[in-house]
Amino acid sequence: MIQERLRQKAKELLESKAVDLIVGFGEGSLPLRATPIFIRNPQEVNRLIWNSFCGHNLSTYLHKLKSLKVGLVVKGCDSRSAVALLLEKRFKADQLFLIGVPCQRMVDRRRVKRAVQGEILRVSAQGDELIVEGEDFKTTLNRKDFLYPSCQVCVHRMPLRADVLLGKPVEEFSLLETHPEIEEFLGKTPEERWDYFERETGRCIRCYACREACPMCYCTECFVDSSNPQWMEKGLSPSDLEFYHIVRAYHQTGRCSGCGACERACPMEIRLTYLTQKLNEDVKELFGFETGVVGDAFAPLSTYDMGDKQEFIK
Amino acid sequence: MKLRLDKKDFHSFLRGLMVHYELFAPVQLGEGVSVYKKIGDPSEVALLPSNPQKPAKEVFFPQSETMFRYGKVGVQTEVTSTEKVERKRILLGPRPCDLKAVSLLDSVFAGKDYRDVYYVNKRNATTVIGMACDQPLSTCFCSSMDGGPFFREGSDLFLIDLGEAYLVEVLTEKGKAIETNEFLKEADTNDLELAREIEQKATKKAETSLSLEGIEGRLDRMVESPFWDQVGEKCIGCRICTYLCPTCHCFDIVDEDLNGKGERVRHWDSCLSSLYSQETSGHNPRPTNRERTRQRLMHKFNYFPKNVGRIACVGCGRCVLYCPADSDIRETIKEIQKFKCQSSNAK
Amino acid sequence: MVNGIEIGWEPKILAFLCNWCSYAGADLAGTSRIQYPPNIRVIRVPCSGRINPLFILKALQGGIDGVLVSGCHPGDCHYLSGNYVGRRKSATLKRFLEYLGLEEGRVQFSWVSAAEGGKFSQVVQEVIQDIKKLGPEKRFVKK
Amino acid sequence: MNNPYLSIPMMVKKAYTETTDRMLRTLELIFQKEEDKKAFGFIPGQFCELSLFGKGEAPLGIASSPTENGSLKFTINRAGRVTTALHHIEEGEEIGVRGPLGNGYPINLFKGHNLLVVGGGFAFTTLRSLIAYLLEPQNRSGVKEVTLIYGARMPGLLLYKKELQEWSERDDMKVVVTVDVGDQNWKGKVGLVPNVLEETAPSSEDTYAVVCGPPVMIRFTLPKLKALQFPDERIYTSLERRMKCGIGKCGRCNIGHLYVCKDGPVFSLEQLNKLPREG
Repeated sequence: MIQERLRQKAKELLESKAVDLIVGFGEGSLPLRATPIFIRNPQEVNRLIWNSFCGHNLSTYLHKLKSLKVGLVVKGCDSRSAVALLLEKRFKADQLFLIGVPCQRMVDRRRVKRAVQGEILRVSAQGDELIVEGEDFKTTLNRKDFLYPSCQVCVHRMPLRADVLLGKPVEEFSLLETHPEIEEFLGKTPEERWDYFERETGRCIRCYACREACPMCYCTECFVDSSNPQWMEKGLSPSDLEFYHIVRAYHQTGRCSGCGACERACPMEIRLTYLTQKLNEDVKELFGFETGVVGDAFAPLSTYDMGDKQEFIK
Repeated sequence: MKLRLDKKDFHSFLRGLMVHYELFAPVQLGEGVSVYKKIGDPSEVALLPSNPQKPAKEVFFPQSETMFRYGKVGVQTEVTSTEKVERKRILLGPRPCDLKAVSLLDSVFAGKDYRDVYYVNKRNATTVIGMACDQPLSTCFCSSMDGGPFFREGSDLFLIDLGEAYLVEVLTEKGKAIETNEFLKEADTNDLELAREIEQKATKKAETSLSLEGIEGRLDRMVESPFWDQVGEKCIGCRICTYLCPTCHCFDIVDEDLNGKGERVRHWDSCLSSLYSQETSGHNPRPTNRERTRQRLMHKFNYFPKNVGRIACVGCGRCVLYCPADSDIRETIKEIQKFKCQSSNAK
Repeated sequence: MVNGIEIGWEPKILAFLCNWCSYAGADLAGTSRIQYPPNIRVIRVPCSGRINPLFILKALQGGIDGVLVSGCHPGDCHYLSGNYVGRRKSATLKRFLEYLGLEEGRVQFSWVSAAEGGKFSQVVQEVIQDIKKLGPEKRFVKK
Repeated sequence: MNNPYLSIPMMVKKAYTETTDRMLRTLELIFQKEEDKKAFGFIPGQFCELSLFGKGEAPLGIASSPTENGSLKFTINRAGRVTTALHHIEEGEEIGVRGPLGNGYPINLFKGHNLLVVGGGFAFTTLRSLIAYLLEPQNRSGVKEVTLIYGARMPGLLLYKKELQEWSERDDMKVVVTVDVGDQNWKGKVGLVPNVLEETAPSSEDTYAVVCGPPVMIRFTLPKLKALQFPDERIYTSLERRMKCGIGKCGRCNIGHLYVCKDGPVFSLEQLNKLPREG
């Protein structure tokens, strides 16, 4: 079982002092949740878990652990973020020990919540089934129907780079020709698209959880906080909220692994991955680049090709 | 005084109120996402079984609020304050936890030293129709915070959902202004009996055993504890727990300007933001999550009690529900409470 | 009102011109007395690669109806590769803004060399035409 | 109800650069309305929020003494948006002033005792207010001996040079001015403030010490005061924190249960020792 091997590996790493700490997933205090945990003591490795709710992209913590050797539990998307961060020289490769876990794709707690009436008190996953219980109900749900939007379109479930890989490799999904949500969205008129964007971002409370949850958002001063120059106001006017979300997403161009951490973090349930997925798709189409897939490739916006498309330029 | 309001009359009742009052109530912005907003039509009101994401404090202390407008008149600047509240207001639907939080905010904004006119004016103009919490969640811990799902403090009128109707309890003089409304009938004994049952059931369901005894003193001794490294380590530094907290009240003041004409605005701010306490020189007295998470907890469970004599947490559970790192303040409190034993043993 | 656009309305257009080519091209248009409408406001930048997407968004938010970014032709960049890097940013930004629902044509790009006074005038006229068809920028402007 | 967020209009009567690095500029402001002038009473050590519409507010210690009637003086270090704008404001322009805010120096406590004032850099502003106040003939007898030790990095960075000269010529106070690094024209003392303090060794007997300066100076000065046997409850300092509202609501200057803007900025070392150490 993956969880067992994970604990064993973590113990080995800590005991041999190959790493200073393990950043992994622990049992959350609420059903349908896991929580990031930081383990330094080999005796505590049994707190590590692996299940359908390990959605966090833990590489977002790496910035704060710069002086340490970190053993990081990664899924496919997380490993890509870690590679992208290495590419941006956020830390040295030998500081990082990636414990790769093939990902069965994670369950979206909000989808599950919507499927039942009443508060969910207990959840267990058995194979493809989720058994959900509340005070006066018990239902069985098909796991596949309740995945995160980002997981539904995930093509790299296997960590692309790992120092150790736990569990049997899972089948990789074939590359999707198109992204169904993006297709659908592009079918709308520009006006309808803008209205949707405005409605979604209109709920924003500027908690910046999307930014903080994202491993790639590590600027010491975010454009939104800059006071000189001051790019935007800090209030809730629709234009300012749109401004923030356009630039937050656009700054991920060629850097986003599509993990969906931004969207999961949002307390107002704003759809965000339809923005970054589009950027990922464009970057792939225009420059043949996928974040964190080839470790030593230049980030697409920091380089160029003489033959880049330019039909849009007069 | 206990009255009955049939649900079929609810919209008419609200429409009647809206002749004299501006109405603020929960509005749904998306499936499962709601906030308190000014109501244009009663059909917008969404009294959901659980708390809106953003707390009711927003009605008195908006996330983003213009304090005054300014413009140049010759060499002088003319300033027009927006402190005045033109119409009387009704706040409909806040649960006891949010209202208890408002009473805590009163001690900040309407306290003894400086009175915050923007808050106080709104507060004075508002009649509160509170809502009994008949379906407390497992994340609620109001009963451990000297509150409860049927805690009536802060409500002028108090609604209890009876299924087909609401039982309306008139609790204050301010609330009495509404009791003459044509849609309010006298409640009968069945209504009262039913309400009592609902109250008992909810109160039982909301029972929690989180102990806060002695937390202030314990925290006094924990300021330099490595415990805060542990708390801060998991925090990703977003502002959810502070923005969604019904008692958090930090703010920033900025000017929004266009060609010499503009507004001074205050926005909610958060002690968890790295820039919050950073000085212009670049020096930051709270440089890491350790100091920032400590500030948040100390403020709620130590500093606030020192100043006001009450804990600045009402147990609404929002920070538990919405933390993107799934940090649970109840767990943190338990660990703080355990800390006492360790340190006293050591001594 | 025609097609929802007020009669007599004139678009405000902001042009970011690279110092070495397009700005000189605009200068040449001027000294050669080639005419183009006065809807355009010019900001000189060292290179088209200097354009931060924030510049474009800030302009649109502040009430500009259309933005033109113009730099040296490929191979002509004073800094050798600035316009190539800029080209990638432009391509992704343009696609992204249109995907979000900003009208196609609000943000445009061109290569204009120091010798192309005529082309500069033509590009400006085309951009103005396009923006006139679109009408005032109402989606993103701060009200 | 009085709105504590509104400022009173004042006019810039005089504006001049203080130091050779041009980072410090003094503004002298006069009241525009007679009623504002009457209502504005303050004690040295208090501060105001200076307001420039369109830029925002900046908290600044009052550098003038309450005895200098009718005008207020502020010395501004150019650092951020607002202070930069304050460096560009011209004589005759209007400015908003909100205050006085904070507690100020405990002047009543100082009465009948000796006073040692230790200042460094541009934190000297409110100390100047304090000294100017105490040197007024009607106040001078309130305290016994007054000793001032003041230092800056370079001679050109010393504030209020003319006054320093005047004070040093007085026989009812002792003035020691020092610089970290001198130049060819500098004839005074060269040395860091804490070292000069040690050297000067003022008696702690019946003496209160007021220390204001950059954090690093304070850090090294406090041990020297202790060595001179100043007790914590007789050492006072004025804290710097990021502030916005100035009235203890917005939260950012919170240390422990106190707010620097409302409960401070002046604290005794004894008080500070009881607060969480946030540097």
